[in-house]
Amino acid sequence: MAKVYLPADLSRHTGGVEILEIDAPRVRELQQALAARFPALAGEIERFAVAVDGEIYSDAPYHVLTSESEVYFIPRIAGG
Amino acid sequence: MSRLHIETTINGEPVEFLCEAQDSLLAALRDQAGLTGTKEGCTTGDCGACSVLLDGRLVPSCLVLAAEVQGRRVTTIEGIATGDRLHPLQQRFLEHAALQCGICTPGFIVAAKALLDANPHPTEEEARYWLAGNLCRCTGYDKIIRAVMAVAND
Amino acid sequence: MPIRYEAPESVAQAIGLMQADPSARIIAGGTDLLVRFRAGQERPSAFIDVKRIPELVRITVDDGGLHLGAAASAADICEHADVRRWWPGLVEAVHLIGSTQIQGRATVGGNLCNGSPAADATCALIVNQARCVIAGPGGERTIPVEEFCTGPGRTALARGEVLVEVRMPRPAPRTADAYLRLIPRTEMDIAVAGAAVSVTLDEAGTCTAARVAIGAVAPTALDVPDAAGALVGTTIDEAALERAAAAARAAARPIDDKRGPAAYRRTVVGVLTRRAAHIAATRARGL
Amino acid sequence: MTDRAAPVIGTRPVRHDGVDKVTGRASYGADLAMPDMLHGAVLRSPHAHARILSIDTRAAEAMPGVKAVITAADIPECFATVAMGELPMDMHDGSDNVIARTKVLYHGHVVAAVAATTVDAASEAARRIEVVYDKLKPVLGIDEAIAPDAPILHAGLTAGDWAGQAAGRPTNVASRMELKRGDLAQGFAAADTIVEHEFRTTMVHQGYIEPHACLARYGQDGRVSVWTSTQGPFLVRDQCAAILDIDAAKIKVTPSEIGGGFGGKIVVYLEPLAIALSRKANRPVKMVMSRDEVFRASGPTSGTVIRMKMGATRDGTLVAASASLWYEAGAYRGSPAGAGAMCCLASYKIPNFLIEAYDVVVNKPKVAAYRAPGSPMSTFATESLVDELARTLGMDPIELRLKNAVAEGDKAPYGPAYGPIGLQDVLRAAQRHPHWKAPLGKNQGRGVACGFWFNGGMGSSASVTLGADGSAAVVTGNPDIGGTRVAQAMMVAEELGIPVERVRASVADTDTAGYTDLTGGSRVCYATGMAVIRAARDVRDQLRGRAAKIWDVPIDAVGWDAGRAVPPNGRGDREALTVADLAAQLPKTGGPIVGHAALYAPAAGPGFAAHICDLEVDPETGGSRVVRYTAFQDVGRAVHAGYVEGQMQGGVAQGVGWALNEEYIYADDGVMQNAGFLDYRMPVASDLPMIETVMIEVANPLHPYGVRGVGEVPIVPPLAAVANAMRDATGVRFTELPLSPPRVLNGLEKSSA
Repeated sequence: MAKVYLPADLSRHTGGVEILEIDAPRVRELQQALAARFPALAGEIERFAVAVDGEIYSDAPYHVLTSESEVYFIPRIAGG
Repeated sequence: MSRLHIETTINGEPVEFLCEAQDSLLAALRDQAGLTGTKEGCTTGDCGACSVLLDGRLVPSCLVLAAEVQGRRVTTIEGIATGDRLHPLQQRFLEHAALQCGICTPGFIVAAKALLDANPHPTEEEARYWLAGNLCRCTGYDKIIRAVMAVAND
Repeated sequence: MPIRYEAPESVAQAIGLMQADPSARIIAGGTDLLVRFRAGQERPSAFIDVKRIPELVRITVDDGGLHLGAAASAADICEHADVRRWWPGLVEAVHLIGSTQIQGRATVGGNLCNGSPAADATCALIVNQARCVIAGPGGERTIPVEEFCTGPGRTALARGEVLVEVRMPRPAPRTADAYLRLIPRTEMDIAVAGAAVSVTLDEAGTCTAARVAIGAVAPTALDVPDAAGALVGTTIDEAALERAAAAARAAARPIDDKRGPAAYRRTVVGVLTRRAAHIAATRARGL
Repeated sequence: MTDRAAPVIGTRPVRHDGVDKVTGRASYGADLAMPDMLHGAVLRSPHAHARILSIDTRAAEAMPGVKAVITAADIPECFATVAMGELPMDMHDGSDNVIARTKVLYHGHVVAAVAATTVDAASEAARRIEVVYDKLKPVLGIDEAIAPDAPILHAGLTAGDWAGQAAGRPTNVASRMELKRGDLAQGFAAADTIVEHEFRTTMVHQGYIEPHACLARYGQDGRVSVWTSTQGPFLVRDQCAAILDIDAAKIKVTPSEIGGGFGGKIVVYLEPLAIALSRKANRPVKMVMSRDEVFRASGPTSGTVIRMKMGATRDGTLVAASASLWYEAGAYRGSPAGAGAMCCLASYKIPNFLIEAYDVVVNKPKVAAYRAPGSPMSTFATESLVDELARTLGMDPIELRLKNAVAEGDKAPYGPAYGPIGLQDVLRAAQRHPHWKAPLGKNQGRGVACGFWFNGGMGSSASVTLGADGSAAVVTGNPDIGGTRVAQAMMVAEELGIPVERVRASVADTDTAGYTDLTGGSRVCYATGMAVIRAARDVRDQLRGRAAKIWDVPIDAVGWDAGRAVPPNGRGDREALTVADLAAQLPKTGGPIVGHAALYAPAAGPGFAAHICDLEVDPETGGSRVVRYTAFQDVGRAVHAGYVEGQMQGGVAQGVGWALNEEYIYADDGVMQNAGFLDYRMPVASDLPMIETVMIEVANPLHPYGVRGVGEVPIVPPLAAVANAMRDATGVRFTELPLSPPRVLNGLEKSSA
């Protein structure tokens, strides 16, 4: 089960749930599972970048997760 | 519309060009003489990117009328090296990594040459004040000043 | 109509050109005129380049004092050994006009004709009793420099007139000048406030004559006799310096703009007056 | 010359593009010209906020020499989005920013554009375009923008459900984001000392010396060529395609040399206009901005209002922080407030915090990225408060920072745990440095501050071609702003074991280079560098294959050592083959060798810095100057040390300018008062001392050499380092930038009154 951390701007849609465990093979399935459980997240969660075990990707739906993975959804940023 | 016919000397070569009364020397160098090494950063004399020597005197070419150079001598960045031998300032700028984007570099080298022509051994403070009219936004000036001082101390 | 470029070789020719075309503008260094032109603020019918007129680019120092051609470049002035020797404050002021590049172009005549209240040279000229030599269709006339600028961008020049040179008498013995200005950076800025001071000391070190002028704090550079009066008769001690500073602050009529708030300018012009007077006095004591 | 080079990484070779740049031969945006070229000019709004009622272009079109005039009516309304770095950009706004459709939203907003045979004719024609406006009251700052009766910039922008905003009501607050951890009330309750201030910074500009410039040709076959000075040629292509509704495959963008960007040359301004004009005039069109236009109408960074509160226990442990960040986005939503929120506490372990960040539209130019976008302002607040805490608690400010500094395994405020990072090493280096203990003169003060930036990753491609003479050529799609070509050449030299002088590095157009994200986000040396290394290793593996063929052994039996293919053990009859040996035999062994790599690099390897600044203040005038400055930074691994130092020094200079004198000054009517280098006061050579750099190398495990981004971090600490030095010198805490002489004198007078 990957451990998932939601930032405040997403936990507003989960009734305050910030940390949860989800069994998903890849980031996409994890996003789908989250949206299934919290319908208000659909369409929102894709706007966030994802950090898997400390590595940040702006968009990585097919990134493979393990049972040890820590997944953070974080706002996207632009560099100069 | 009759244009002005100007005969001048640029980097030791006789050059003729046509211009309007209001054209700047900068525009004439870039658009008429094909010498685009002299850069335009502001056209108000505040950045130094368009520095050239006019009869050996450092001037901002954006604030010189092209018509004014009739019969005079203009030196641009393209005239600083001797043949394929770089001027010591050019060499030191390369060695000291004194350029990043490089847009201010021609102006700095022309201005620094004028400095060393007038004062071969400036102090760091003299070099900084002399070059205060040349803006650089990339380097924080440190390596530029070091490059100039290296030539001064050679 | 295309803009014309003319390069007269005599004062008479220049006067003729200016008289014939009131929309023509004289270009000396061009460091103000061309900036305004490129910004669309000025659209002359012709540029009259006066730098090929010998009298206008000449700098001579003789027993009568300094003859400074109106179109001599700041760089030429600052390199002139006699000018440096006799008028260090003027050289300081002229040296502050813009960058090294601008120095190669800018002129004292242009600095005056531009009519900027913040012009660095003007204050130094005032305290050195400079006079402007103006040639025009009716002949030549001479006016004190403090009468030359009549308001921001305005001068005493009439149609067809050309500023030919600025004359300054040799300083009396034990006389020295100084100019200071405040700018946010160390270079490149226009003065937020400026002050020039000239003092004459007797052998005992008492000030017998003084002149104080302040810039960028009124529509024109101001001659401040009250500040000068505060120095005369003193040894230019701390109390005298404070009184001069107070007089300068009192005379200032600054405005708020992007370069500084009025209250700030008033405060600082006092500081600059005190410091410039101190430097001038120190210089005079060393003569 | 030997074919075997010494290790290259960490040395300081002369850059390959250097001679062209010191001799004036390098070609920048405005240096390009084509036969038959027209010149473009734009008409800009004289109002900061107005509805466009009508535009009459007939007088302009009738002028001799005028070949095309366009308005927004010539460009389809755009509803696309384009991935801009990591942020998807709303191209409806992007298109409207390029040329206003119904409303002008800032002074200088483009309303129409002209192409003519000369610059003067184009400018004059633009002046003759008649526009009727319905003037509206401009909104020029955060306070005005969020006032209940504020004029609204965008009717379609409605409030979310956050506190203080009636949901669904038109608003100028475009978004709110929140970051939190722990229990704030509990955290502050545990604090022995709490400090709190409101901080303000003004809009500032990147100040690149080269104005925006481009040349576009719309071919009769519908193919478009654009030559432009940009940080991201692929992004120019994609933005132009979206704005003009042209197939991106038909647009080729060739980047010129670029005269500075710092984030400001990512968004397009002129390119779509030049293409549209070229299409209409059927001739190439060149457009160059004036400096005035650059200031008024490109993309500076946000002015901000930041309220922040921090609490610490008596021993200096930070226990709680709260902040509300308000960032000006300019005319369209999209300020870096979110990044500001994520960065401001990134240096410290704080168990309880709440950060809110608001994005606010105002009638000023739309902000663009500027070096570590969003971080300098919020970090100014944090590092000022940390300084206050150190003073209140009587602690050494570096000691207090060290006590709370994050290390590997600590969680970033935005979530994930940090990998190996160098903040503590950086602080220890600062503490040990002679600068920290050096005596100060009269009226001098010393300040220290830390700074953080994420550093970007994203997509990069590279190809490396081996020459028959054993030289190599590397091609990428990243414009070289500060020496990235020499760094890439060094990587190839290192991998192939050939001298760096034998490697040529170039930047190619969008049809030639593999897709590569922008030059920005401190990503080129890291992400594109990784692609270059992989491409070089691809070449190396192919060379091993050729050696295997020559020796008639399996490829796995061929080793590689120091630039040579090494024969299998026990085959002493075979001599190792150098790159040159193998290159000479290319035609016989299978033909040319080209190595390729394309990858997506994750963002990681955050950068940390600590800066020490000594400031001398004139207490009578409020004037000040930096008299000594030392920058310490974890640079991962410096590829070309000279250019890494240069990034650090340049960032310091920009940050010092931001702290001391740079600011957008607006009149009440929304017209910028200082749109030029005379009155927008960037530091000049005589304003600064030498800037000492101390590079600390904590390897980034995601990069083969340990490289991490270095370009953005150094602009983060200076704002607070300078303000803290001012506090030390004067006893006054300044919370508003810039620390211009009038503001400082005013502060000194108030404190002594």
